[in-house]
Amino acid sequence: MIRPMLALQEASPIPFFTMDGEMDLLGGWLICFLTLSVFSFLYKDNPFYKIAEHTFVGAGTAFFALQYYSEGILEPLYVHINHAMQLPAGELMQLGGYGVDPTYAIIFRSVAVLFSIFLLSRMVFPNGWAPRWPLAVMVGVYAALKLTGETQSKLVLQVASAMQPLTNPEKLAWSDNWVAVEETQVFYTFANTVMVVGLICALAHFIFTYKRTKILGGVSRVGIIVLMITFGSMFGFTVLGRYALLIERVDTLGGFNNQDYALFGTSALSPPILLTVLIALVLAVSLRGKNSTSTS
Amino acid sequence: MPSMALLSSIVDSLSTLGWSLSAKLGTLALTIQDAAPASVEEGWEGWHTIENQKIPTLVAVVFFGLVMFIAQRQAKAGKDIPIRRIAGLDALDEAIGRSTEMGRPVLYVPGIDEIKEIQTIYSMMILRHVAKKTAEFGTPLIVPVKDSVVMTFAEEAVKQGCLDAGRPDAFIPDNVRYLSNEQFAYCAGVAGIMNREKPAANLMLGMFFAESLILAETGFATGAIQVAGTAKQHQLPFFVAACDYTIIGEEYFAVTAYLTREPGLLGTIRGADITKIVAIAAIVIGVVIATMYSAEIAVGNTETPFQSFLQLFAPKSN
Amino acid sequence: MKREIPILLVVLCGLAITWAFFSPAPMSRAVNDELLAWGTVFFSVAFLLGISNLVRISLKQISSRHPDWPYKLLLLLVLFGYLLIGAAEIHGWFGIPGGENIRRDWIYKRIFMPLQATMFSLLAFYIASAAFRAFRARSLEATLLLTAGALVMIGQVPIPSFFPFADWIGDTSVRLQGFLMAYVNAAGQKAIIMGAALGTLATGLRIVLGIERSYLSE
Amino acid sequence: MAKRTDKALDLDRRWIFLVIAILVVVLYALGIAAEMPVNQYVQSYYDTIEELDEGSIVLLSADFDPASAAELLPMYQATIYQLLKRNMRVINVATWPAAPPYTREEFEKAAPLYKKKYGVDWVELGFKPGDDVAMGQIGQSVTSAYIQDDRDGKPLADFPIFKDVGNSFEGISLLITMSAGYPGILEWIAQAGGRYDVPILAGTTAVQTPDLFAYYPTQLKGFLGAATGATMYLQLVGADVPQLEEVTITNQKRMLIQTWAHLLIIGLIIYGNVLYFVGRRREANA
Repeated sequence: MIRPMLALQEASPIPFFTMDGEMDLLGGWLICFLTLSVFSFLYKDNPFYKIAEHTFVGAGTAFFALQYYSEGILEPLYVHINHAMQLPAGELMQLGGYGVDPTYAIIFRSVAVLFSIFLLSRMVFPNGWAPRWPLAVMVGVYAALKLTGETQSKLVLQVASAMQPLTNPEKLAWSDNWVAVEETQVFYTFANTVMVVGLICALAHFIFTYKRTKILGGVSRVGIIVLMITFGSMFGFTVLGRYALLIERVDTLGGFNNQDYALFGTSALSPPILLTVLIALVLAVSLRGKNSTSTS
Repeated sequence: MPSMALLSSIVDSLSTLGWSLSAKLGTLALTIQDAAPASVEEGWEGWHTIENQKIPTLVAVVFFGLVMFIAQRQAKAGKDIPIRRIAGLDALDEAIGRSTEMGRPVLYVPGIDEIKEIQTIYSMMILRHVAKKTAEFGTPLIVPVKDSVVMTFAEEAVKQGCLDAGRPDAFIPDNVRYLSNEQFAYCAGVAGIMNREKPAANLMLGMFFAESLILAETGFATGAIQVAGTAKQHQLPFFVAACDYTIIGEEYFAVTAYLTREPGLLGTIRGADITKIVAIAAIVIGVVIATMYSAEIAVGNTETPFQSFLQLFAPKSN
Repeated sequence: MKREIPILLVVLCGLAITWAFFSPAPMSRAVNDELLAWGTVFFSVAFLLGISNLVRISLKQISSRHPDWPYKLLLLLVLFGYLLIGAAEIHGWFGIPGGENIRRDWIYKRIFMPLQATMFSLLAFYIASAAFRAFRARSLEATLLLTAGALVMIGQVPIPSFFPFADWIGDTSVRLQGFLMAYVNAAGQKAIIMGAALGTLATGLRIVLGIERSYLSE
Repeated sequence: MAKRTDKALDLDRRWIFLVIAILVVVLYALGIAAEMPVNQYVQSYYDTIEELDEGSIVLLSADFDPASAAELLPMYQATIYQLLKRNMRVINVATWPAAPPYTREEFEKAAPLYKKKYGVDWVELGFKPGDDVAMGQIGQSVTSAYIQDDRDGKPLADFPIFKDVGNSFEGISLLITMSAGYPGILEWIAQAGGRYDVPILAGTTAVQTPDLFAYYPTQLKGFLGAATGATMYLQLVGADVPQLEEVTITNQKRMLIQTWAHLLIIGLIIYGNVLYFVGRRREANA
């Protein structure tokens, strides 16, 4: 793949390789190749897909590792402790907007370093006691964080926001004007009643420890209906986003479908077209004769 | 309207009563702080006070805690707490049984979130029960995980489940597999396991994101019985569409109670039920009062009894 | 002791964070901040466990000549190549000015970004096949699922004008879609959100109070 | 729920894949644009920004990555243009590691147009790991959640913009998140909206949009839902920003492809149901 591109480099205004932010030929071909390799999985698992997948795992893991290294280790440990050490005497270290003595700040973070070593000791002693300590700290911190935050925002405030009046005198009286139906009193009352009743029924569906009397059973059935409509509408809404992603990929490929990236300056030999044909041919040849039932 | 005035005074006094009640609850351990927190500068000063906005949350937590303890004590003292049928959970045994008959493994996907998500921690508790059942049946259990911290928890859970079943030898360390921290790379790995090792049952319980549909579709194509459960509302539609059984929303948090019928856990579920009934009652009362004063609310009057009632749940900041 | 100290740590940290949530005392913010920073550190450090696992398994497969071993080799090459370039840029090795990120940026835009976005876009295909398979009017529930899904799908997009009754379909579906999303869907969502919050409250409280210990083995 | 005896299921799903691929590629090649009417959620998003006082400080959180950039980047661009055009000051943060490159790119394009100075009118703080934990820290105090800025690596005290910012969202008039999932808008509502009194706006992906209706308008002042929302918002903002013209038209073109994709899926559902009922009748007759 690289040789033909070297050959066309003289004719093309786009550099073969550059790191100054502009798109280069190598990058263009690479993007098209990786994109099309992933799409080839839709037909069947194949070597192109495996190349893309393993490149992805390698690059993805390294990318996240570097991010966490600089933002989760360098910054809170190295930069933070350094900062605390270099503070002039008498100045306070800011923790959550509150000033504490730098010595304490250093001591606290040192405990975090110690616990990190405990955590890593799992590589050597998989059954040791030490890794449990940092794990326990994580469980305690995150459980408490979720328990308080979610009770506030997803329980108490949701109850409060469910208390909407069922009538609104500001709204219009029932009009024969179909265009403004959402603005009418009747619609407002109807819609909000549906919401409140739907919410209560769906909540009642999640009552577990009381006998299913006829009333509770009926209410719960209405609750299921509300949930099913909810799921249907969410499914429908999601379709939109999934296609936006696909269209964006097609758009990217289309961007490389021009003479600048093409072999010998012929747009019929542009990266997306050439690579599509190439991958399709290789797959057709290599998978012929093999059992070609759908793999997934 | 005299009835309106009567109601308004009742509501007013009720909400004042409720307010002082919650305030009293607060003072059990804390005192309510009236001054703005910004004016407090000393480090520990005000450590025993509470921000106004958070009182309802504290009341909710304390209320739930109390109800839970009472229900747990009653349950332990022998009070029968029934629990409604959850179809997806009855299917768990069936799925594991079918795997055993077919001599194929069970696949357990604990979601893709990290341990900071309570659903993931809860998934580890369910995993322990599943591991116990598979160990009893002698069926292999494959657990692919996305995060290294979750991996350590999953290993402990499976090991403990095998111990619970009295079969410590059933624990195979290689079957708890770390795949990748990258969401879609992990997903591809799980799809690979589904295709290559052909598990007869896929149990997907935990916190899921966009990959839920890929997993469920692949699992469907391999012909496995699929039981999915999550409290993550976005992914429920896809599980409902593509899986045989789906454990929806709060049902997910009732799984261990349902499987073990342990009194302590049943008590917890009863506590949640009572809290829910209180919430429903609060919503109904709120809606009724709001509707009665809707004319005043609409013209921007913020002094109606409705607002005083609303204050119980969403008080203004100090 | 193997179990008691971790439980004690869970309870102590849990109570500290819970207190910090409620208390306006300045110190509570410092405690909160410090514990959260610890969490970030542990989380980042734990990433090493993951990488070591990935490398170990890949090396095992390469040395045992697993059918996919060349791909595993590719994986390791990409992983360590990227890590080396990144570390060199962060710390300024090999004469690279420290703090630069043009090399990482190149790899990011040409390898990581297209792969991630394409993987994600596969869902466009899967969602169609899932809809085709699952949206059957088998029961009342399934019919409602189907109808709501189809309505929202139509209501999201402009209807081409050459369709019969395009304006009417467009207008009606947008309104019905709006009603479904803003009221019925909102009700269902709220119920699931509140239920999940209750479950989180129940489980979280049991963990923080040290009642729930089954996630730690004996 | 799907029954395996269903005859229509025998259809190899790769035929569906092929039809979708052809449809999208052909329509893309044709390239026709379609205009969208604006809905209340988008209007309210736009108005909330318009109604702010000039010089207000806005916390703009980029919580997305390349996988969702297709949906979120156009909204992000338009939001930046609207904010700078209205002379807001912007503090940029990110809770997704892959987001900061977008922030830099967009501000370097937009800031010179409105003669905005780095450190005075906008500042880049970069990625903060820890998901909702990080949001909690940012909410408690931006100035201690970050020690230095992301672009120059200088301490925050060096930047004039932070003179007007305190703890607990003091001085910040608005929080905007471009949210692709977890952590995102729901976590911001919990960590910031639930704790401090700051209005929140969001641009979200289609997956996330349905659960935002439950938070509107109390906990969330307005939102841009997926590609549709982005197109509507672009029509509002892009009207007098020539730099956005191209992206607006691109989005309108995409909406047309979207339309046909939706119609295709609905067609598939109808086809599947016809097969299902025909099969059932046949079974009943047999």
